[in-house]
Amino acid sequence: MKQIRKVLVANRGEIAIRVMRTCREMGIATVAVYSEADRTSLHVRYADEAWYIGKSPSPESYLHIDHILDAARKSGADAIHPGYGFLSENAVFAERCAAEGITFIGPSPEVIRQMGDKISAREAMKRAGIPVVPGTEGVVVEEQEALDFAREAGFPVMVKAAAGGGGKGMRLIHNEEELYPALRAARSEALAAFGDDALYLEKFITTPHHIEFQILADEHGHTLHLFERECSIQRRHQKMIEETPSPLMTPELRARMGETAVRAAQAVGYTGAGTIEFLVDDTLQYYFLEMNTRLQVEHPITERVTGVDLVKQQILVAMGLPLSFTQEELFQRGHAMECRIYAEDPDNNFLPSAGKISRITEPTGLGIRTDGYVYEGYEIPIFYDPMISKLIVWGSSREETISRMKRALYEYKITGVKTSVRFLERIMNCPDFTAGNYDTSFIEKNKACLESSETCRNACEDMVIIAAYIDYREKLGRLLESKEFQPVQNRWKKTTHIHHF
Amino acid sequence: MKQIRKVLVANRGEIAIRVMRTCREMGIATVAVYSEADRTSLHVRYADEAWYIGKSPSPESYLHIDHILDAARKSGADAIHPGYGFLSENAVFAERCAAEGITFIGPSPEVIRQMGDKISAREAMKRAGIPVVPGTEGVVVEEQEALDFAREAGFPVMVKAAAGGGGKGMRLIHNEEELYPALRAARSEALAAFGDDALYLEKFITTPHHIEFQILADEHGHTLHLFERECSIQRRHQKMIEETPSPLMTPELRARMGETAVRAAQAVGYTGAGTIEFLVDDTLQYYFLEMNTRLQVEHPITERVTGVDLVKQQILVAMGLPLSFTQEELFQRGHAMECRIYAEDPDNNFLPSAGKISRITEPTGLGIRTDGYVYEGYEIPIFYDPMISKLIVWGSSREETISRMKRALYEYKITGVKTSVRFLERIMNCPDFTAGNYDTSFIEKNKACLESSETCRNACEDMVIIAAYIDYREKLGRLLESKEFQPVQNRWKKTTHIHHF
Amino acid sequence: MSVEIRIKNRLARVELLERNDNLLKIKVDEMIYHVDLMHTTGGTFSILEGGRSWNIELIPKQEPRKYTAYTYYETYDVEVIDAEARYLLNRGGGGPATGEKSIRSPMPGKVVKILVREGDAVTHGQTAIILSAMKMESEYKAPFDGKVHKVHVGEGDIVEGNQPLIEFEA
Amino acid sequence: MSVEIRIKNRLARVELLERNDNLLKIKVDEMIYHVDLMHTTGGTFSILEGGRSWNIELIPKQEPRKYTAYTYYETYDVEVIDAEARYLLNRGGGGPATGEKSIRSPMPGKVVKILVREGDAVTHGQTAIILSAMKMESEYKAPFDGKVHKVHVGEGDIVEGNQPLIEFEA
Repeated sequence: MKQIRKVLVANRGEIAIRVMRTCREMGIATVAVYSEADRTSLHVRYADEAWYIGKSPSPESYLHIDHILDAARKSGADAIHPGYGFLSENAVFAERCAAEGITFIGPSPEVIRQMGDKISAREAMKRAGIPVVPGTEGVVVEEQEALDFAREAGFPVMVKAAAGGGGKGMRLIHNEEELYPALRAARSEALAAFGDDALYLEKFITTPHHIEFQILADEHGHTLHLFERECSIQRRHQKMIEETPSPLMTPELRARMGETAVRAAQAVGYTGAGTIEFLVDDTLQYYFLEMNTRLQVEHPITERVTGVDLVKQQILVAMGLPLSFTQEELFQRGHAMECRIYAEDPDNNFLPSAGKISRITEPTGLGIRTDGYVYEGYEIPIFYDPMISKLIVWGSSREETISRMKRALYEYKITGVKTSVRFLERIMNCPDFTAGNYDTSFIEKNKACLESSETCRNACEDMVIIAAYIDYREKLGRLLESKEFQPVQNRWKKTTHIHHF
Repeated sequence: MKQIRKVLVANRGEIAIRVMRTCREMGIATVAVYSEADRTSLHVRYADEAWYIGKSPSPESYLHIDHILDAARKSGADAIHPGYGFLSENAVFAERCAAEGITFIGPSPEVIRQMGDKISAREAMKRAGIPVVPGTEGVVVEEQEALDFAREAGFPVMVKAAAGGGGKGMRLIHNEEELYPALRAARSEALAAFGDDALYLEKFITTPHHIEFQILADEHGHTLHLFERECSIQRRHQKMIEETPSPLMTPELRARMGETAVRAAQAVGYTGAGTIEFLVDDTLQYYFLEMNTRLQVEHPITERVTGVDLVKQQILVAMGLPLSFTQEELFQRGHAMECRIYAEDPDNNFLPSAGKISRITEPTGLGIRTDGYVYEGYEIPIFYDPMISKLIVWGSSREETISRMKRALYEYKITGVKTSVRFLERIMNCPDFTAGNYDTSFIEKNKACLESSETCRNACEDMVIIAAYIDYREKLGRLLESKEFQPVQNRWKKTTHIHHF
Repeated sequence: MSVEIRIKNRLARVELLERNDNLLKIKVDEMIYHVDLMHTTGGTFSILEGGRSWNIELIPKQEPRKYTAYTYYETYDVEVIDAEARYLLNRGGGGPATGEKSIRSPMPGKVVKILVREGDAVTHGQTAIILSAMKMESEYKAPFDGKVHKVHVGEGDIVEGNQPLIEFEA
Repeated sequence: MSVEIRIKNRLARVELLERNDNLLKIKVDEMIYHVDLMHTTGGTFSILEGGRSWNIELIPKQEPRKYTAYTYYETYDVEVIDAEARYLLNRGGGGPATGEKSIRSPMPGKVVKILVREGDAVTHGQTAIILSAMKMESEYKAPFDGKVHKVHVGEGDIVEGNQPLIEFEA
């Protein structure tokens, strides 16, 4: 067994804190790394140690392998957890860690490389007999190849970047006229985003469900799955809401897809926590989409229904320990749902909204978990992802979960920047969503239901007017800020005598 | 079915908010009531409506039946949830609600009366064949009766108030010399606390376990239990930590005690949520102690391992609905533990610490729930209970739960008043506690382990000194308070250039 | 002292009629309210009105007398229009009118690309500048047919919210 | 500017040697630290020292120059002793010494019962007053054999923390 005593988390934001929390529970010391913009970020304040790794743009810090390994050396960390994003699926980084004698908490560099290239991943899956979406055989070099494939498979088709992720270099093509311009745009976007302009085409599954299976595998040949996550609610090709169980799922389909996911992971000799993403069409046919060789943003919903701490399992596997439970011992209890809270303006094309957080009230109580990282007074940097928090809710049924999510969103108040909270609330009230009748086109299809609507009566406006009036009057007096409640213009009194009608 | 559309919560603090949260999830409007001291308390701000019910001392507000019913009438509430404490076990209040046509969310006045009088409760249990602690036959009128009983049962014995609760009017008596003074003291305390000086005596079970069973019963003859809670960690006869499953429990004992608890509830025709408290001695003999005819403070740990929202069940039962699950469908998953956060000084005899909350950082993340009510700037009133929050932690095993609780307590920061947080952390590190080897005398027996000890090294002191020094220097400049992090004496700069070594 | 307050498209006249510590009698347009109002100096308000409980957060904007107001349900832009503001409005200054001839950054971000130079002729809707913030790039377009009057920023610059980037002239 | 700071039983001398924005070279007794210090004006400190990350909250007490300091592990009482404080100390004023002749409320509460009257003779340890706060009653006793000099409160009174209740004389 490789003992792990000190973990450097090569990430920032909520996931850095998420990982450090489990480390703390396991008695493992934590090392934060931070860019210039993140000196006062919460992960720096939470960790036992914190080391500076460069300027704010991520290529100079969170993507800079030398700087991170330097911090690992200085701090004496014996393992690195990459989180998600940044270097988490970078095979070179995993190799460099190994060369330094530092345990990389994730699968082998070979597996990362194989599954990171979407084309080689498709090939590996096809060899293992896993169904994949019909697509081009490897990278499209000549534009004519793309046209041939599209004519054969039938429009619409999707062009994707081989090195892709996060919707970059991805274009939906409806007809022949769109094909060549889309290829060129995708190629330049892919080059800019990944430094690699290799593209491939796939048949586009119309209104598919995006369903993924959580995998855990140890170094002793045990591979198991922790059931599915339904991730079809997306905007700009990014997930917004995830839930488990999927409203689409049947016990038979779950068993079949779970078995396929395990086979897929075994086919590449996977170790650690990973995710097999599938597209599922209206006839419940499913196709391998890609494998994420890291922790997913939405991993908490799986943790909630299975009771398994996935970060702890990652660390135990990285220590070389065998999994302590079997497939038969795993089961889902109740229903869990995650809402991603983005700093963005849903009423203005989801434009990111950087700025300073004024006040936060987080929901708590039965069935509520929040994984966030911003605090009052924190200035959200412009350099990184706009996701500031995840709200994870559990209920004994899907219905109870949605009711509880609505309550939690009602309680959730973040002021100072625009957020997706109210938009998420509107989703919870859309009949298609509550009926579990949705696919990846949900947000597009439900524009009317998702429009901002005045839910508060006239009195609400009047009360806001009264508050603004009083604040304006009081500001004329310019008093110091305080969090204590006080009656109007009476602050110099030590004890306030409260009057009642 | 009696539809419930608007619930008045006749309580304050965390439990008022706890109840309102479930009401909100069920689409039920909420009405808060508040005393003078509670105008800006969180339950007032959380509710849809809020009505003033009198001066700060509870007899003039939260215990004042007329004022509360008046608020119910004015607001048009069709049901009242009493929470715990205050009027929750007051049969007259339940009767008055019924007379007004308002649904009292709890058992019938008859059951409250019968179980509220500890002597009649004992009698009812004895009739139903439930084991009770050997004690006097009814109220002790003559002091001689007490002496006779004590001599027969053997010292030590416990004197208790018939109307009792919360440790008031309770005295442990070790020998004959102590008997009469203790009786007199208990009698005057009982009179002051409950307006009733009736006393009875019980044999004192030395180092017992305090284990209780959660009961749910509907109006259609279904009664079931939701397993046990171990509540033996107490200070001043008040619970401090609860957990489920009990480290003492075996599956056989659980089945037997659960069945006894159901029988006890059935014997009195119980409806709603209630708790049967047992004492369990070293030989695993168990005795009925009392029944609480209301929600318990520690109900969340049962919610966490069973997945049942107990407040929701209370409301559904009060609506006249049958329970929607059976005993066979219930099971405990993993382990849950609650730590009560009191505003008090554990290093000074648990003296309450009223005052203003400066800053709060609450733990969040996997397996953490907090039920609290204080906020930054809130002044804790002197009139009510010092409990300000409950920290409920779940883990897949007892060991994982304790590790997670330690992590959560580490993260929990409440400044401005003294709290039990650090003391609870010390309990988590006591070998007797981690081994699950404890009874009601734990705190007494583990004085050495529970003493404040410096865990931080010298550097910690030096860093505090540096912080104080800088704050002192900066205060000479007198700037406005802000939550934004800034470097030293550089606040007028809009964008700070961060330097690094 | 009566002032006007703008909320959405509404202009409401507010007047405090009576005050007794936390108890206010206050007129909003034609409605008279009796409210029990407590607030922190940080802008958190607890208002009780006819039994109804309201929680409101007021976050001041950079411009004086302007707020973003949050209730549990809604977010509002609110502006207090007092004598000074009315004077400025009448003078035609201080308003957002000047913004119409220029592109301003809607939020803090980084200038990725500038597609026009000073003196260039532009057509309405032509992309002039690309900003990036939080992994998302956004294009900003010329507001009318005309000429680029001034470019205030360079590629790679970090910009604040509401900073003028490019000015145009007809 | 060097000052002394009292923490527990220790009196430490602190001196700022160099400062460059958030980077400080600072001497605490004989140790010289290089720290990266950021703080809010509200008293939250983030200090990095040799890679170690420290979070400290400073809550000022009512008395000037005194703080309660919270780290993740510990709570400390801290006092800055500058020229003014040293002058007051030397003069013998301002300190807690006066408290020894009286009973002060340790926290806000309500006076339940007063068991002595002005002029009464009392013995050391005799219960003089009972306060109640948050459902718990506490007894407070005479600090020495002597006489009750002054009773400042009445039964039923609400008292603040650190308020003098009863004064005694030898």
